[in-house]
Amino acid sequence: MQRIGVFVCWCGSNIAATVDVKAVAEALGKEPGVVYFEDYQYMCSEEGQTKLQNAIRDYKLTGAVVCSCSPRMHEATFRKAAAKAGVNSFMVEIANIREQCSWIHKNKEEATEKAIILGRAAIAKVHLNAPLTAGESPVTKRALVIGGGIAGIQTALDIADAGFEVDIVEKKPTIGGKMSQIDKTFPTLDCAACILTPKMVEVAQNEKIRIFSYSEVDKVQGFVGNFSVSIRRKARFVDEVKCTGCGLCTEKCPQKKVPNEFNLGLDQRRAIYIPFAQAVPKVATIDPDYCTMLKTGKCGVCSKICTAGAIDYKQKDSFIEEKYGAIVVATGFNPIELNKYDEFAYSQSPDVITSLEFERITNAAGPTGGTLLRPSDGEHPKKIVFVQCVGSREDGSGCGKTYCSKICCMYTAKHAMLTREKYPDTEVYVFYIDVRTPGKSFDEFYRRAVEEYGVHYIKGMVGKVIPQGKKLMVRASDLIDRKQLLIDADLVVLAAAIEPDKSARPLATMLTASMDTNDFFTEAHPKLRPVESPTAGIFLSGCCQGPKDIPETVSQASACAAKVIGLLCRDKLTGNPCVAHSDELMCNGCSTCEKVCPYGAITYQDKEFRMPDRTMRTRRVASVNPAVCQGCGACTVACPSGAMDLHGFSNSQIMAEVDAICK
Amino acid sequence: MQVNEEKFEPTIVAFCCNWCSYAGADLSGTNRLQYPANVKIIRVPCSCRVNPMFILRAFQRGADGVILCGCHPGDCHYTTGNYFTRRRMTLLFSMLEFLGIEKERTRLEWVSAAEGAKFAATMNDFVATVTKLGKNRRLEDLRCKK
Amino acid sequence: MEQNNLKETLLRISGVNPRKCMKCGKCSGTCPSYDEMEYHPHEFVSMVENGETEKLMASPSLYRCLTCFACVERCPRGVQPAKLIEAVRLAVIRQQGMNHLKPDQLPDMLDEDMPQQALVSAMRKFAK
Amino acid sequence: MQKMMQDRARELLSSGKVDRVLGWIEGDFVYDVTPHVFRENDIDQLIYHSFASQNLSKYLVGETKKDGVIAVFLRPCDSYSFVQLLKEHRFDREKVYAIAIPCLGKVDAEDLRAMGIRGITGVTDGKERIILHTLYGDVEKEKSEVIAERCRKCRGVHAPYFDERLGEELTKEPLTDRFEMVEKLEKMTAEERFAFWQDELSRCIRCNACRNVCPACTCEKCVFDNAASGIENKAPASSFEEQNFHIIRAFHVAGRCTDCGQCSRVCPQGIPLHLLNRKFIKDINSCYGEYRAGADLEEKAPLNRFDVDDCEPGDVVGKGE
Repeated sequence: MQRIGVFVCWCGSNIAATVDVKAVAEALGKEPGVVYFEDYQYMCSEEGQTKLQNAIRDYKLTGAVVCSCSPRMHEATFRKAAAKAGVNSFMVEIANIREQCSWIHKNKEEATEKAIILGRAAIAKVHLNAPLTAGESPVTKRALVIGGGIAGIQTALDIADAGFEVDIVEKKPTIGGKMSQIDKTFPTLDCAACILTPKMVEVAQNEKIRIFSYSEVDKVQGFVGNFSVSIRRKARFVDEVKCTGCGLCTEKCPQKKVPNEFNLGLDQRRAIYIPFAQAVPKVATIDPDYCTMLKTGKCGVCSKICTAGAIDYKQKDSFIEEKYGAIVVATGFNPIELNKYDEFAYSQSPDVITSLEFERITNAAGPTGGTLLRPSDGEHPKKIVFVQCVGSREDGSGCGKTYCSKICCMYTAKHAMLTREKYPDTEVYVFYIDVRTPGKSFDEFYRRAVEEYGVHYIKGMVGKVIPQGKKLMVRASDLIDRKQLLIDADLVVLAAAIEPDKSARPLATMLTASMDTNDFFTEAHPKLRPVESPTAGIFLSGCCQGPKDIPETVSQASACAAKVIGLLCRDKLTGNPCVAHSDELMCNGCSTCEKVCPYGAITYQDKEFRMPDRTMRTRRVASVNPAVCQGCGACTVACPSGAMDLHGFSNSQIMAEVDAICK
Repeated sequence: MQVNEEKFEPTIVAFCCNWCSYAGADLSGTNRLQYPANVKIIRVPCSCRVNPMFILRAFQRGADGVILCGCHPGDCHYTTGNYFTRRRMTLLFSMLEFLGIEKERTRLEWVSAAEGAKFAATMNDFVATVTKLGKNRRLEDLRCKK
Repeated sequence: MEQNNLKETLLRISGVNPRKCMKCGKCSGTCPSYDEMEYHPHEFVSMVENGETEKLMASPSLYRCLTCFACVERCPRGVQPAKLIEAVRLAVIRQQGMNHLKPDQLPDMLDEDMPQQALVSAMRKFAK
Repeated sequence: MQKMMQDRARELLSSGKVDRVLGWIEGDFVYDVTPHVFRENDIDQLIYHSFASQNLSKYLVGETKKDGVIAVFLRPCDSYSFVQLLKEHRFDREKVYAIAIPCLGKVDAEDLRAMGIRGITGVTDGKERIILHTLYGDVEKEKSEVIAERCRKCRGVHAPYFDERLGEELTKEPLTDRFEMVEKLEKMTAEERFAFWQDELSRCIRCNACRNVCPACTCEKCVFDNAASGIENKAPASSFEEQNFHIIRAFHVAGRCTDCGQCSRVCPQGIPLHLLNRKFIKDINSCYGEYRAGADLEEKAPLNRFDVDDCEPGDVVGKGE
C-alpha cells in the first residue's frame, strides 16, 4: 500500500477564489492510502517545495499528489523536488485544478466538488504508479552521411568542424552530386564549380571525414546513438590507394562508345573513366557493363598502361561494418523521366532537352565546351523555347507530380538570361503557368531577365512540339493576349519536375524512417523539427525532404549538422521512461504492434519459456527498445492480448482514473 | 411516478492527448472560457493510447458520455497516432451505435493546442447533447432490466 | 437559381470538376480549332465555373470543337475540357427544338464526296 | 472425398512426409464430430461429410509446438484462418503440410432438429442434395434448404497458400448476401437495436465457447483472464460484463476475423455473435476498401494502416439508419 501525501495549492487566489482548498484537502485526506494532506498558498514556491520534501521525510511518503496548475506548468518542478527528498519522480502526479477547474468555473460548490474528483483520480493513479528510471544508452561519436551532394558535403563538413568523425557514403564514383553538373548558380550567377569544388577538396582533406565513394548502404541495425551499418563498397576494379588519378588509362582505353552519364548521355566516355576533372576522390573506375577485359577477358590496355599498377580486374564488392551515433540522409533528387510526355517530343527529337541537359551544354566542361549548340547538328539555336512545370503540379493526369518543384522558375530565368547575354541574337521564350520567385533577390532576378535581357515570358502552356525538318514547331497558348502561337524554335528546353532519388525508398525501409506518398522523407515536425526524421537519430539534409535550391539546401544541411552535433556531444542518452513494454509471458508474437509503431522500436525474437509442465518451449515475442520508443501507446491498443503496456500510462492506471471520475 | 425536479447532471469523461488537446484545454482555462464542471479530463500521451476498454469501462462505471480529443490529423506529435485513433474510434463508435447505444454519447474531436475556444465550445455542446439524452442506462444494467 | 441548376447539370453530365483547373492553358495551347473559336477550351472551363453558361450555349464555338480529345489527353490536372464542351452541346440539344442540325438542312449539305458516316455522326452529335 | 482424404493421409504418413494428420472424427453420433490428430493406426476413422464443421486451423497453434510435421485439411473458410494465423506468426509453417479440400457447405444438427429431423444415424452427401438417414427413415433435402447460415454466404474459394489440393475447387455463388441481417439491424431504431441485443446478449453465460473456437482468438492469455489488464473477468458478474466481453472480443478480432462463423455455431445459447464481427467487416469494407482477412500474407490489416483522408467517426456512425 502506498503512503500518499496530498498537497493542495491556492495559487494565490487563482485557485482559492473558486475552489475551497481546505475542503478539497480534507476530502482527499480521507481517501485510502492518504497519510498526509495540506494546503498552501504557492506550492511551486521554494517554501512550497520544502513543505513537500519535509512531508515526504516526516511521513515516509511513497507518493504524492499535488493539486495545482497544469502538469504542463509544474509537473517537472514537483517531480524534481520529490526526487531530491528521495521519492522517485514518477511517483508524483498532478491534479490540474487551475486551468481545468478554478479558471473555468464560477460556482464555488461545483468547482470544489470537481477538484475533489480530479484529486481522487490522481490518487487512484498514484496507487498504481511504480518508480521509473530512465534508461541510458551510450552514444557512438561518429556520424554517417548518406549522399555526397552539396547537402551531404555541407553537413559532413560542419559535423567534422565540431570535432566528430564523419563518413560519407556516395553511390557514384565521385562526390559532388547534382551541383557539380550545374553551370551557374542563381541569383548571383557565380559558377557552380568555383564554389563547389573547393568544398569537395575540403572534404577530401579533412582528417575527420572518410569518403566511401562508389558505395551503398547495405544494412542498418540499432537505434539512436548506436547504429551499426554495413556499407557495400562496389568493385571499381581500380585500387583506390594506388591510383594517382593521372587519367592516362581514361585516354587510352579502346572502348570509346560509352554514354557519359555525367553529361547525361550527350557525349561519350571510355569504359574506364573519371567522371570529371575535379572528381573527389580522383580515382578511375571501370564500368563493368562496357569493359572488354571484364566481359571477354581480352584487352587489358589500362592495366598495361598504369604505372601505379592500380588496375585489379579481380576486385570484388567488399563490405565495411561501422558504428554510428547518427545517420544523415542526403540522397537528393533527380529530374523525372519524360518518356510519358509525347506531346513535347522529348524522345523524338534530340533538340528537345531537359534543363539539366541545357546546363551541360552551356557548361565549359560540358560536351560542347560551353558553346550553346543544338545536339542534333551542332548549330547555334536562334530561337529557344523554355517550357516550365513539365511534370510538376499535375493531378489526375496519370503522370507527373502534384507538388511544385520549386527550383524551375529560377533556373529557367537563369538559362534565359544567360542565353540572351551570351547570344543577343537568340530569341528566348519562356512559357509559364505562374512564375514563383520567393527568395532573397529572386524576383528581382526574374524581372531583370524580362526587363534587361528581353526574355519573352508568355503566360500559357505549350500544348505540342512538332519536329519539322530542322525546326521544332511549338504550339502554345498565350492566355493574356488570347491567342494561339506557333513558334518555329530551334531548341526546346523542358523544366522537368524533380523527384527523390530512387535509392531513397529502400533506404527509408532500412532506417524505418517514414516517407510521404511522393517518397520524400517526412520531418519529425513540419515546422518545429524540420531536419529530423520522426525516427530518433535519423536526420534529413537537402532534397530528400522536399524540393530545394542550393542556398536552402546548404542552410538545411548546416541545421541538420547542428542537430547531429547536439546528439553526438552527449556521452549518454537518457530515455523517456514512459515507454511501452511487452509482457513476454502474454505476448503472442503476432507482429501487430510493430505495424503501428512509427519509430520501429519493436522487434521480435524467439525466446525459450518454461511451461507449467516443465518443458521448454520457444516462442516469438515482442521486445521494445526503450531508447527508440517515444511512448505514444499506439501499440498498447493494437495488442489484442494486452501484453503491451505503457509505463506511466498503464491500462490499469488509466482505468483507475476512469473509475475515480465515474464513481 | 415521481417527478424529479433536480436537473440531470451528466458525468462526462474526456480523454485528451498531452500535446494538443490537453494544452488546448489548458488554454481555454487560461482564457477563462467556461464549460460545465461535468467534464473531467484524463491526460494520455496520445489519442492512440485510448483503448476501447477505457471507454467501455467509463460507461460501465456510470459515465454518460465519453469524448476523445487529439491533435488534428497530420499534426500528431507522434506523426501517425491519431490516424490510428480515427480508424479505431470510427469502428468502435459504429459498433456501439449498432448495439443500440445512442451515438451522441461518444465523440471524437480534433483540438489543437491553440484552440482553447474550440475546446470550450466542444465541451459545452457535448454536455448539452448528453444532458438532453439523459442518464446512460444502456451500457450499465442489461440483465437487471429483464 | 436557374443558372446554378444548369451549371450543376453540366458538371454532373460531364463529370468535370472545373475547380481543378489551374489555368495553365495547355488545352488551348494544344487545340487544333483554336483560331476558329470564339471561346477557347480553357475559357469554357472558367466560364462554366463562373456560371456564364448561357453565353457558351449561344456560341458557335461549341460546334468548332472536333472532340479530338487532345485537351483531355494533355491536361495536367485531369480536368477534361472536351467532356465539358460535349455536356454544353447536350444541354443545348436538350432544350426543345434547339437541335444544331435538323434533318431538313441535310439536302443542302450533301456532297458527293462526303461519307455517309460523317452525316450520321453529325446527326448523333448535334441533334437528338 | 472422404476416401480420397484417407488415402492421401495414409500415403503422407507412410512416406514419412508427415508425422500426424489433423482431421475430423465422429463421436457417438454422426453429427457429433470433433477435430482429431490421426496417426497411421487410426486414419481409417477420418471422416469428411456435412457435419465436419470445425475450423481446424486454430489447432495448428498447439500442434506445431510439438515435434514433427502435421498435415491439415483446409476447407476454403479454414484456409483464410490458416493464412491469418500464419501472418500473425502463430504457428510454424515448416511443420505444416496444408491440403486444400473442397466444401459443399455444412449442416448443423441444431438446424435440422428445428426442422423436425431427429434421430440422425447417417448422411449421404450429394452436390445439390443431401440424404439424412434417421431412425425414422431417410429424409432427402435440397442442400440449399438445410446448410448452415455461415455457409450460405461462402464462395468456396481457397486462400492461395496451401501445399496441395485434393479434389477440385468448387466455386459457387453465395446463397445470401452476408450483410443482409446487419443491414436490417442498422435500419432499426436505436431502441429496437438495443432491445434486440439485450435479448440476445443477456443470454450469454460466459462459457467462452466462442473464444475457444475462434481461430483469431489464439492469445497466449486473454485480456479477460489477465489480472493486470484491469478488466479481468471470468464470469458475468454484472450484465455489463458480457456486453463488454463481446464488444471487446469483436474489436480485438476486427480486421482479423475471417468470417468463418464458428462463434455462432458453437454458442450454446444461440447468440448470433457473427453479426458483431460482420458489422466490423461491413464498416471496414465501406470505409477503408474491401478487405478480406487471410486472403493475403503481406497486406496490412485495416486497423494497422491508415489514409490521411480517412473518414471521421461522425461521417459513418449511425448512417445506416
